[in-house]
Amino acid sequence: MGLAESLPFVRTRVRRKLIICNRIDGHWGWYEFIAVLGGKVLPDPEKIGVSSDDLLKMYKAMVLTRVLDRYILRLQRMGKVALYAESLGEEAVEVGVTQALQPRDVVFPTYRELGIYLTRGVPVAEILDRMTCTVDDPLKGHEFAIFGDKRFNIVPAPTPVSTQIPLAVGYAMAAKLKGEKMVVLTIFGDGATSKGDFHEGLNFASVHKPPVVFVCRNNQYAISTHISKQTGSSTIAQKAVAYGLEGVRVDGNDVLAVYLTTKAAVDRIREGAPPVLIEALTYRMGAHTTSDDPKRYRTEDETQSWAKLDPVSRMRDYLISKGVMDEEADSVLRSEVEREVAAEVEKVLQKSGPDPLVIFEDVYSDPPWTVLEQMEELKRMIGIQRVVRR
Amino acid sequence: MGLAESLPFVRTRVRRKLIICNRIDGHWGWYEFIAVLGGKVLPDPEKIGVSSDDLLKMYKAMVLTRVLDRYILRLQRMGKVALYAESLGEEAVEVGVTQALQPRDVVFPTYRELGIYLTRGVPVAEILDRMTCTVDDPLKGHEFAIFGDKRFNIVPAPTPVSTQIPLAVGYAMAAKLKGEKMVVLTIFGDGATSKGDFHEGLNFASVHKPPVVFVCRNNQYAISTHISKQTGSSTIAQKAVAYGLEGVRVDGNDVLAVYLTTKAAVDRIREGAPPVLIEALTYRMGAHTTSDDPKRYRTEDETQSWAKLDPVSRMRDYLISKGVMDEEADSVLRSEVEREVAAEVEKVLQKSGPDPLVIFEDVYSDPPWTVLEQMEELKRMIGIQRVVRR
Amino acid sequence: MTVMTFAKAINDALRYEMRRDERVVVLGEDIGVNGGVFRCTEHLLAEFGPSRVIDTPLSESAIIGVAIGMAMNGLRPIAEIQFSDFIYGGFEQLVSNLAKVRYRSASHYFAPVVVRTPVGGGVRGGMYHSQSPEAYFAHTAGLKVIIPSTPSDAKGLLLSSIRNDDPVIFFEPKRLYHSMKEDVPEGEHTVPLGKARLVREGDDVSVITYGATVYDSLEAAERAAQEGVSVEVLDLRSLVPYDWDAISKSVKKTGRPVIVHEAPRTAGFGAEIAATIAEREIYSLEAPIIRVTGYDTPYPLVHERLYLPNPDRILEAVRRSIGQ
Amino acid sequence: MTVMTFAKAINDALRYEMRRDERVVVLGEDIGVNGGVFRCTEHLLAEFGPSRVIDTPLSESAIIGVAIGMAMNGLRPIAEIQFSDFIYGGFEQLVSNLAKVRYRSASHYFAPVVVRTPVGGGVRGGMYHSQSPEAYFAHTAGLKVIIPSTPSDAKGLLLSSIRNDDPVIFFEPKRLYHSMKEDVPEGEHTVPLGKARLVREGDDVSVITYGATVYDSLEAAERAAQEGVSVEVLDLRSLVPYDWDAISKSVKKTGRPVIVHEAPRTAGFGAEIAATIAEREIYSLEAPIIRVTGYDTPYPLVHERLYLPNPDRILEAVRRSIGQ
Ligand SMILES: Cc1ncc(C[n+]2csc(CCOP(=O)(O)OP(=O)(O)O)c2C)c(N)n1
Ligand SMILES: Cc1ncc(C[n+]2csc(CCOP(=O)(O)OP(=O)(O)O)c2C)c(N)n1
Ligand SMILES: [Mg+2]
Ligand SMILES: [Mg+2]
Repeated sequence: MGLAESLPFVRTRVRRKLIICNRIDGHWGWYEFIAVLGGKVLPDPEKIGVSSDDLLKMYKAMVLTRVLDRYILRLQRMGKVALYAESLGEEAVEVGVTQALQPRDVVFPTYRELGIYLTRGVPVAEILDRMTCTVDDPLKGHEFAIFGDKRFNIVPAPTPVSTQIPLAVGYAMAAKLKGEKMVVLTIFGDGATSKGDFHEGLNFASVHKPPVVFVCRNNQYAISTHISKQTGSSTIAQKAVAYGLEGVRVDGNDVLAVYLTTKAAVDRIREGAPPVLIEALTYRMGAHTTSDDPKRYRTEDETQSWAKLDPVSRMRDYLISKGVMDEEADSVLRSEVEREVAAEVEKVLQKSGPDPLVIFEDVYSDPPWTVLEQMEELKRMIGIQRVVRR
Repeated sequence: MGLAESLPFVRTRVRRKLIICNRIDGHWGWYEFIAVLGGKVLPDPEKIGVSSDDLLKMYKAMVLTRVLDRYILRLQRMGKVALYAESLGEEAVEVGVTQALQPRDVVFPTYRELGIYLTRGVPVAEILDRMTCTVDDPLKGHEFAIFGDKRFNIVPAPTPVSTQIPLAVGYAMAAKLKGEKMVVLTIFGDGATSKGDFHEGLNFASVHKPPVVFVCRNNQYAISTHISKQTGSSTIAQKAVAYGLEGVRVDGNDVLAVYLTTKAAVDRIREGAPPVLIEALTYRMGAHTTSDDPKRYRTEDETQSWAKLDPVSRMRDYLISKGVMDEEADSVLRSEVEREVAAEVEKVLQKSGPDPLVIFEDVYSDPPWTVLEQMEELKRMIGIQRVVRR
Repeated sequence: MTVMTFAKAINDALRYEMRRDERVVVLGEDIGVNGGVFRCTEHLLAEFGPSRVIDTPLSESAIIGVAIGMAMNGLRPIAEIQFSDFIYGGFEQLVSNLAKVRYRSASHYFAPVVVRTPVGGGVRGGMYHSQSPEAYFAHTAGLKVIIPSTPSDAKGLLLSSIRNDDPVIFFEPKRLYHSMKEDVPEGEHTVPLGKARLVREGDDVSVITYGATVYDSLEAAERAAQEGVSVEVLDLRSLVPYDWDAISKSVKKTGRPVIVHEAPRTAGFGAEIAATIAEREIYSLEAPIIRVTGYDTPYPLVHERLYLPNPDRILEAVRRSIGQ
Repeated sequence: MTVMTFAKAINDALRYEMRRDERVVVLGEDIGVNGGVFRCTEHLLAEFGPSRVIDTPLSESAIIGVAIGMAMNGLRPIAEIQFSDFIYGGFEQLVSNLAKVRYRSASHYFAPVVVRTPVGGGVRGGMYHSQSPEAYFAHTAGLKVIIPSTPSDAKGLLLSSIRNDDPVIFFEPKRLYHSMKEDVPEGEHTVPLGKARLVREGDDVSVITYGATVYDSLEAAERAAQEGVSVEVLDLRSLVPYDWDAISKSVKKTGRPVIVHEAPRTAGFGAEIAATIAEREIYSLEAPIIRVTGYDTPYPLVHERLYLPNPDRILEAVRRSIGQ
């Protein structure tokens, strides 16, 4: 049974008919574009088997992501953050995939994944320490934009796109070898699928079948490059065919579709099923990063048409229409989140940065004499330095 | 219309039913394993539209390939050839694809492609010069096993597998830009399809659609690695789906199937059709190279079962059964080929090797002073050298 | 003459050569409609169209590989790698094909590709937007390696690189793109590959450098002058081939070489310069050969000014060289 | 003690450590059923099964990347790259991930991977089976680089590398695999990383080398002895970290360093040694620092003995060093 078939309630929820190819061996499947929040009549929470708690948790994570994202952008404009890749419009993918995981499952994200960290329960303060590189930054100011923390099983991303994919495969192979029941999830952009490491990673996984799920956050752009210039295939999901793996395409602006599909995949993989490629079709509403100007390469019209599919509003409308929350509860939630984030931002602005000698930390467990000598050299230099620090 | 459909006579020639996936956009096709020399009743030459001349030309090229291949192996054992990758069993692919090309078309082969050179009309003497690195070696002894010569539009292969694929794509893009009606053909092994450059090359081509045809010579092994450990997909052809390109699978031990399929693809591509991936299923009857011992990793039984599908015998039987040649003509042909090759081998053994200073040739068009000085250093050294030359 | 930034000078060179020679094409990520993330290819798409200004998929190996294939078929492709930190995905194509196509084919084929790529730090770019990988390419026989430090040299060296029949890795110090401007000749303007530029004459110490640290070296030289020490500053501009005559001349004069680059010290290109001086000009030396370089760590986001060979560090080396 | 070839010593080390530590796994092309193209992993599949002896697809980037992921999850993977000439396909994983996982994650994660790979020429291997790319890795902060020259060191250094918490690129000179044999301790036997081996004592000239050219250097030293010149031969064994104390001691004694390696000269690892001597031991020098290396060309198939730093070339350098 294909993944979409295992989710009967979504099969009628076809918003756009996009056909993709699934299993090669045995027979062909015709799969819909998996969506829950798409039709005229939306399914009740009981029907899709998601508790109110979980629905609210996902909604809250999306709201928090949206709010914190805006604050980090402001901090960047203030010069407190070196560079930032915003999540605006892509919250449903980030929150939905993460909600499908257990805490022991390990995530290999990219540099644009705020919703993942928040859904995993990383405190806002820690993320702000990270983005502004304070003395409490869990990654000690070594790099910008990315986040990671072993306590949350989040592995900090390499900036070279797609190169975390083989790492995720290896991590999962080790888990399999050690008999751990963990699933590894790696997420990457549409641009990443053009790189050799996407291919080598998925192909390797197709032979060794470790517990890994591949999620493509297809926001249709790689900086300025539209997906039509990225690949000749009309979906990313069909790329799974090259490896004899199952590929599915979901509405990435529909947190329930993302969650349910990922959960179905993860549950199967945890029981030994082969890896799956999930394509979540979404749209980057903001700029690529704080260094980018999207007006150079796409129209306001296009962006506006996607604004109508805003993932936060769609979930909000669903929750209200199904009576899971009312307008007032929503307002309270939003202002609480706003307040919480603002308070943390205030605090982080008071903090100092890391010691200069962090430059030499975490290069080796057992550093060569050359590195140790250079550290001494810098120590000496700091005395006579005129250059501005941090 | 898919490639297989454009070859009506072969659609009934299904030797093994292997279904692969073709076009994604629009509709799905079910394609057969394309074979001509497979069924109980073989089609007449007129039906498949191949002249007797061409049939005999292909047969002769296969025989020549087989004979010369054996001689080069012997030369290697004599120490006259550094390393050699034999073509035994794969002659039909090499000859068939090349026969489908025009002389202006450009080939990017691998290190195992003797049949391509011979079908293109490269003199036996030149190939022997190349393999034994004589003073007349067109590649001046710079590398072993590979062959190339611009006069024959054959580009010498890089040993790192798959890395010629993006080059072929670029070559074809330049042709398109310049308005040349040339087609570029690149051929590679099954192992090569696991590498990033296969993926990046095909994906690039899927966007820009230059006149290039990709042929995978799937001999089922990459040294000792069986195709089942190479990829989770059950065919190579289906990998075309990842790029929205057409992929077909042909019987690679059937020179007519290879020829007709490649010709159909090349003819279309010359008129502007998108690139195609052709998988030719064959078997490496010999060792990987002269450094390999296949007994370590596969059974005699397996090899023997493939011997029954020997591409040279199949073509021979076809030609005789259809009256294109008789047994006697075949004997004459074989002994002529044997004599010709033996004579050239005799000659090449008399030749000396290249000048030591070839080491410094062909590094730059305009060498840095460092290289020129090193050349002078070697000139000086040669006087006082005790080491053995060549 | 027009005042141009470094980025504008690159843009000007590309446009000029694309008009002059229809074999020239540019390809890379975001270089077309977006004009390049540093705007070096701005307006080219509009003028030359999508078959000569090619937005590519995100695949460094294919960008280099496709450029090689184009060059083998008679074009003059200029491939842009968005940051040199991402060039490693194309490393196999660079080392195994670009550097070796001519050798492997005994000159039946050759690949006059220029790979343009931003290099170096100083823009708060962190680990993956600040690296200086030039030594990898200098060690790869078959490639030429160029790194200009002024807008005028950027244009002149880029034109020479495009016209050269050998592959060139062309590094553009990214912190100069928009900060550095000067008069640049309009139209035809070439600077020969392999010739250093004597940026400042001096008698006591020779600072040998290239790229953005030319300016840090100049600042250190100014400050040294105030202390009564006369520092010569040599901008190599070209690493392969490098201008040994210019180095040798300077070292003969001062006897005190200080080599400066941003890349990590161990096995950096500075080692090559030092080694060659130690082989050929040892008898001219009056002091140890000092290197001032990035440290042997990944490039840090915080405290990058301490990591970089800043004027303080260069000045300290100058003082050490003259025995203070 | 048992007499083992170099290849057998590697095989012995792998088996010993896989028995001792179940976290150790090996992966690579043709290493399982085929036992490796040089037979270094022979019989391991039979003993440890396919989940610890993993035949991989032909994909160097995934081999390295998967090994990194395994190591981050607690294993001790040993990845084999069939020839170091094919390592470039995995270069981005090596430089951008293997060398930087610890830094990027501030030690939340680290990747104790050993990448084993045959290196060097002398086996009629031509352009793509003879290269010596060690300088690329020595220049990459975050990696350690090891290259043994004897079976006993091969075993001892491999065990130390596997147990080290940092990533190690472990080069195995392929022409020694089956030609070099000696007594190797059975069972436990480690050699510390970062310590050179004094192969031959001498007073007049210091030949500093590593890998297969240790033997060419010894032959040159023998011949020099016949001419009355006493040559010391130092086998570095470890390039990162390298043993500066040993180099310095030898150069202090002889004042005449000659550095030998197979890799092309420009920006090779020899430059680093020379540069460091020229910075720290300049006052001990009595002669220019000479490098005897491969030439700055791709590795040629024909005449490779002329290309390699053979004993003739080393001897000639020794003579030059003492001023003959
Ligand atoms: C290997 C590599 N090449 C180039 C870049 C520069 N770059 C940063 S993000 C980006 C686009 C990535 O697009 P996509 O994978 O779709 O992810 P998105 O940013 O849209 O989430 C590029 C080209 C990079 N980070 N890595
Ligand atoms: C990138 C790379 N890795 C490893 C090798 C070593 N090697 C040479 S041939 C080969 C197997 C290639 O298999 P395949 O592509 O199926 O071609 P075949 O030899 O079967 O024709 C390997 C692993 C190589 N040449 N290139
Ligand atoms: Mg994207
Ligand atoms: Mg094969």
